[in-house]
Amino acid sequence: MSAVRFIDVRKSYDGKVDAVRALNLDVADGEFLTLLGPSGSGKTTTLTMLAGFEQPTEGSIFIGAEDITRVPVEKRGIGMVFQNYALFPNMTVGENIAFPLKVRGLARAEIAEKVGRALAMVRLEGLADRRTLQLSGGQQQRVAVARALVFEPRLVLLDEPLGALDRQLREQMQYELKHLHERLGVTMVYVTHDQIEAMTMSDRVAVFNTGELRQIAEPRRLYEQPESLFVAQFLGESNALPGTLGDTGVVTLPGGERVLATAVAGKGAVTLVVRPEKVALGAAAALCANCFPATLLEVSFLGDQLRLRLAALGREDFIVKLANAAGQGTLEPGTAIQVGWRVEDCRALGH
Amino acid sequence: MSAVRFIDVRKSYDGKVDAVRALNLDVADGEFLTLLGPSGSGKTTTLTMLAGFEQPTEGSIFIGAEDITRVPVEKRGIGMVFQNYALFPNMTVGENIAFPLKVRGLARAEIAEKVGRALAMVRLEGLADRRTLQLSGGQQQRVAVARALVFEPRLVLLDEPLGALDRQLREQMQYELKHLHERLGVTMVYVTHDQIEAMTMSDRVAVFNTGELRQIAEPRRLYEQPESLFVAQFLGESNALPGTLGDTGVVTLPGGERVLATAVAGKGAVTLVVRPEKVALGAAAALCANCFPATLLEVSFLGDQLRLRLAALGREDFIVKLANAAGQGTLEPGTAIQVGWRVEDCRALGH
Amino acid sequence: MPSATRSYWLIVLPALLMLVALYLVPLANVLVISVTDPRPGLGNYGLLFTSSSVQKALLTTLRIAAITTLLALLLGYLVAYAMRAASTQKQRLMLFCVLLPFWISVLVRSFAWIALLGTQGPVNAFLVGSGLIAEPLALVRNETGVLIGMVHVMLPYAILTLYANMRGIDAGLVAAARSLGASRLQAFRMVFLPLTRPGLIGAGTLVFILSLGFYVTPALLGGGKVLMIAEYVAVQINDTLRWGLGTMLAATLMIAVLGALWALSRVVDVKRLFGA
Amino acid sequence: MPSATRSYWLIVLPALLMLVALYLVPLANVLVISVTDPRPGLGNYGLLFTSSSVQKALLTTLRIAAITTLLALLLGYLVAYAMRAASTQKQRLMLFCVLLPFWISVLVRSFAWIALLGTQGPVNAFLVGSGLIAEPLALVRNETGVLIGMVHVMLPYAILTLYANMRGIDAGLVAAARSLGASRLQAFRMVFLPLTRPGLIGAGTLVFILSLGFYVTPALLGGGKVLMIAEYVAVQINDTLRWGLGTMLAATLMIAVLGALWALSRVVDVKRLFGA
Repeated sequence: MSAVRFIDVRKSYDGKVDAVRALNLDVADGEFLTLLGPSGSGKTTTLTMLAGFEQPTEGSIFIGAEDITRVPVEKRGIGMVFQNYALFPNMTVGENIAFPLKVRGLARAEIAEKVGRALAMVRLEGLADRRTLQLSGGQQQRVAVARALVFEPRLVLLDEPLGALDRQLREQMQYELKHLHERLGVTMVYVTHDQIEAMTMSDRVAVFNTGELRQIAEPRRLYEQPESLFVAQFLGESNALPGTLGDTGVVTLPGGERVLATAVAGKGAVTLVVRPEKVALGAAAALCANCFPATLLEVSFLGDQLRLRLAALGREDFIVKLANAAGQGTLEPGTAIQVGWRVEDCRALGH
Repeated sequence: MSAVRFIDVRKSYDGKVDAVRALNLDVADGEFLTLLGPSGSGKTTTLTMLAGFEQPTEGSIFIGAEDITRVPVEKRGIGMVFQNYALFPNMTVGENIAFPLKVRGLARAEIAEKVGRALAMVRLEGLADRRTLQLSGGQQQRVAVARALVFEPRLVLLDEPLGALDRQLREQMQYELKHLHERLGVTMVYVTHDQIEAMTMSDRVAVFNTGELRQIAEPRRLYEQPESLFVAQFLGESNALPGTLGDTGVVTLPGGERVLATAVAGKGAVTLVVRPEKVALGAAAALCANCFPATLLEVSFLGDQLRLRLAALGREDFIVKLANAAGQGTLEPGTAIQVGWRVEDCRALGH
Repeated sequence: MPSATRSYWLIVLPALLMLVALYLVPLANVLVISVTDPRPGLGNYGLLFTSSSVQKALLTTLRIAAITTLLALLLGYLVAYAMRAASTQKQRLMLFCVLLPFWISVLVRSFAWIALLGTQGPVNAFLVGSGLIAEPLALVRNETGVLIGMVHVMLPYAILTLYANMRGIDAGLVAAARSLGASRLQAFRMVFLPLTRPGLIGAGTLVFILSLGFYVTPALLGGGKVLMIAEYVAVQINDTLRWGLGTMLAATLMIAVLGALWALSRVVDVKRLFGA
Repeated sequence: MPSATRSYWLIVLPALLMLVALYLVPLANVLVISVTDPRPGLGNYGLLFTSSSVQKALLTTLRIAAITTLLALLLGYLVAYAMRAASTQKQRLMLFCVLLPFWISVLVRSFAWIALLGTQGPVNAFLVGSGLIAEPLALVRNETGVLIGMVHVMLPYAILTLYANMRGIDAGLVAAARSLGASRLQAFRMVFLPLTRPGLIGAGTLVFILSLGFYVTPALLGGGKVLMIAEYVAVQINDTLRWGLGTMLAATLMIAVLGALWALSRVVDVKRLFGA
């Protein structure tokens, strides 16, 4: 049985535009599911309805076997971590974590014990009496997580919890949260607009755009087998080449070049998508099903990667990414070079 | 002759702590130089002194042959682009760009002509009469650039001009600024704390930390041949392994493993630095001068890269990065695998 | 940077001197008179302990200021809370009502209350006409009238102070409390109310201090029967020309005000409270 | 969400009703009296065009309000500009001086000026004693005194409004102007001054409106010789009991104030100006 189920959910704030529509979504028990999308895509509305701050205009939401569509927030038993942590500034760290236990009327001794364990879990032993404002961003984030987990909720929601942290701390917290999830096995629903974060942390990612769920799959599958141009372009960089799909998976580009592709769309106008890191150069390119002449225009050095801009297939913005690996040869702008890619790394997507 | 020269410059705001000290820095004519460092490293103070908003406590600054150490801001003839653009909200786009020409007393017709050309340069033709608040972030940025260039300054300073833009626009503007620099050939000094931005755009990068210039070099050289642990760790990710440097470039790790390294420091305690993308796996590792057994612990999928965490050399945080290139084999956590790297990709840095 | 420093002082110094001359000198002069007129010494201040009419005025002032403060806080909290919950459009209407008094002369508003609450006024006419009461109620020219007028004048200060405080409270905190299992009432009592404490203290001090020194409203709505300190001072100086007694009471008022402010600054961050 | 809507109205509605009852009803009542007493009709408003004493009070009021506004803007701009330039510590001292008047009774401050500027006061004593003048100057109980007192009372409003406006101006803009080749003066004239226009308009309107209706300061420092509208209203209602004339003038004042506010709202974003 799935932990959470959305059935035909629609939400409209003003009765005119749908913030979310025709949403059917299952979250598996113990899963780490990320809702990913640009702002206004409906991902946050979906989380808000699941938390109970908003009610769907139509449809139902189940947690386990229970229809919670009209259950008030405080009766849902869901732990939530907010973007700005929402720690109570009038309470100490310990009092913050004790809050959900106190309102549930637990005995004082039981509260103290559970708070102690929660603090240990997020490695904040000894900080119970600190004021929340004295904590660093990463520590505040940990308190918020401990507070959301301390009452052993059946489900934890996280609303861009790492958005306020700087790059380095953010990457560290990603791994911490992921390991916490693996250890506790609690179902987590995570919202973010950062695609790398989504891919690193999740069991599955649900991509939203303009109120609709566009695709839901494991990160690698989503990245390598996108079913729409939106998903392909929202996750990572791609070379997008418009063309016409004919029979037998051959796409003809405006310049007459013929590309063998994995067809996802029906015949007609399509966009070919090739990931820059999947493109082979030189001799390796000649071994691929698709191989075309190109001219190197510009090399950008990104540290762990090289980003090449080439003139190829009638365009001047064909991008290739190489790892800055050991023994990489020199690349001079102006050089003629072949580019090539496999059929399975090239998808023809409809519009 | 160099375009800008700092000679023995020291700056202290409070007479106690030096914001910048012992700074000697030459900027070549027509160069794109980036000042890179964490906040409080002195990079912004350096730019502020060059612009003329602050005077050095000691030392001199030359532009060309002229000592400008005590020349007031408005007489320096330097174009500057500010982090928040600093567009005058009481003026239109055209009036903003005309401002430096107006205060220089140019004739009306000449002003109109130059403003027109500057607008065309940043591709904002037809927007001269817009109010600046009606512009998007990217457009405001372009107006700020046009205003700083319109009076043909001998030097242009840019203070984190892309900091306020979102990721995608930021990357696009990086290339635009770089191409503008290539076309005009004007000397540019750029401040940022984003290492990728610095490496992508610059002819040379000057890395600052705690008021000192730590290293100045071309991006690739800085990344691959850092002279200090700070520079190695500030630019990109690295595996940092403490050890002891003996004779003939051999470093002994705490577990007794012997690593052949390029020695930058003298004998004694050193830190070995190996970039994650320079590490070879499996059969390729066996061909390297340094080769050690390891166990794969975790694979994170980042889209265009795979980030592996391994147990190796007595640590559990040895990181390897692979391009998610065509035909990448599968990697299962728990697998035993060899890691290896070349002598030239492994530097022993002093403390 | 000697030139920058010089131009800095050229700007700041005259402004500082002017502020001191305009605001500190006249008040210092009041202090001086209070210990020199009619003869040097603390004789005037002795009256605080000996004169029963002075003591009565002091007690009346404290009582009215305290009741006004309580009522203004109670009503102000309700209004500020409602403003926070209201839609932008309703918020604007409420803000307009609250700011209106600042623009319209206190004198005009005092007379408006006299007209409304007088024995011939519409309120009594309605109450008598509807048969609810037989005789018109005495709503002005007594302490009831003063209190109505004072609350009316002070309420905007309480509302604005409390509203500024409440606006600074992240709405997400109450939502977080709810999501953690607290009922509406628990979330208010355990999270929202404690966070408005600085606002309550600030608004209370502000209203109390302003009430202590208020003149027009008590003088007009009290009809000479409810003598508060400010009116007492006016009578001493204008009518009986006892400058020493008048300035002594004025100085006492000032010292009390500064003392209250100092006490407040120990409890909350005054600067943050008023967004300065 | 019917339950959420219901509890929303349970909070907002009483607050809205209370605000209307406290602030709009008394003022509406004043309007009603002005067209019904002593007899229905616009007779009272006719006096605006026929009575020379009413016209004289109106002119005096407009003249004093205008001069006060000009002086307060001039001095206020200087102080606000200096506060912006000052160090945090000096800023705090200046802010203290500026906020002080809000805490201390207007009545006390008016008497403080009378004591300071009177013929026996320290200012005249110093000027005569130092031989600068032979006879004491008449500094109070005339228009000079009223103006000094009014500027003193109004200056904080001007300073705070201008300061709020100036604080919102990015210091980087003046720096940018300098880096683009503008001298100090050019940067001030072409960039800073135009950006303080909303502050000048806002502060000007605020001071002018408040000056129009001010009572205590002109009444005390004018010594009965400088009759402004508010005092004229007080005399009509308190002494001669001509409610119709008094309320007509009060209503005229209110309408003028609302008209000025409406005009202001056409020119600048009032809400933004006061940070509401």
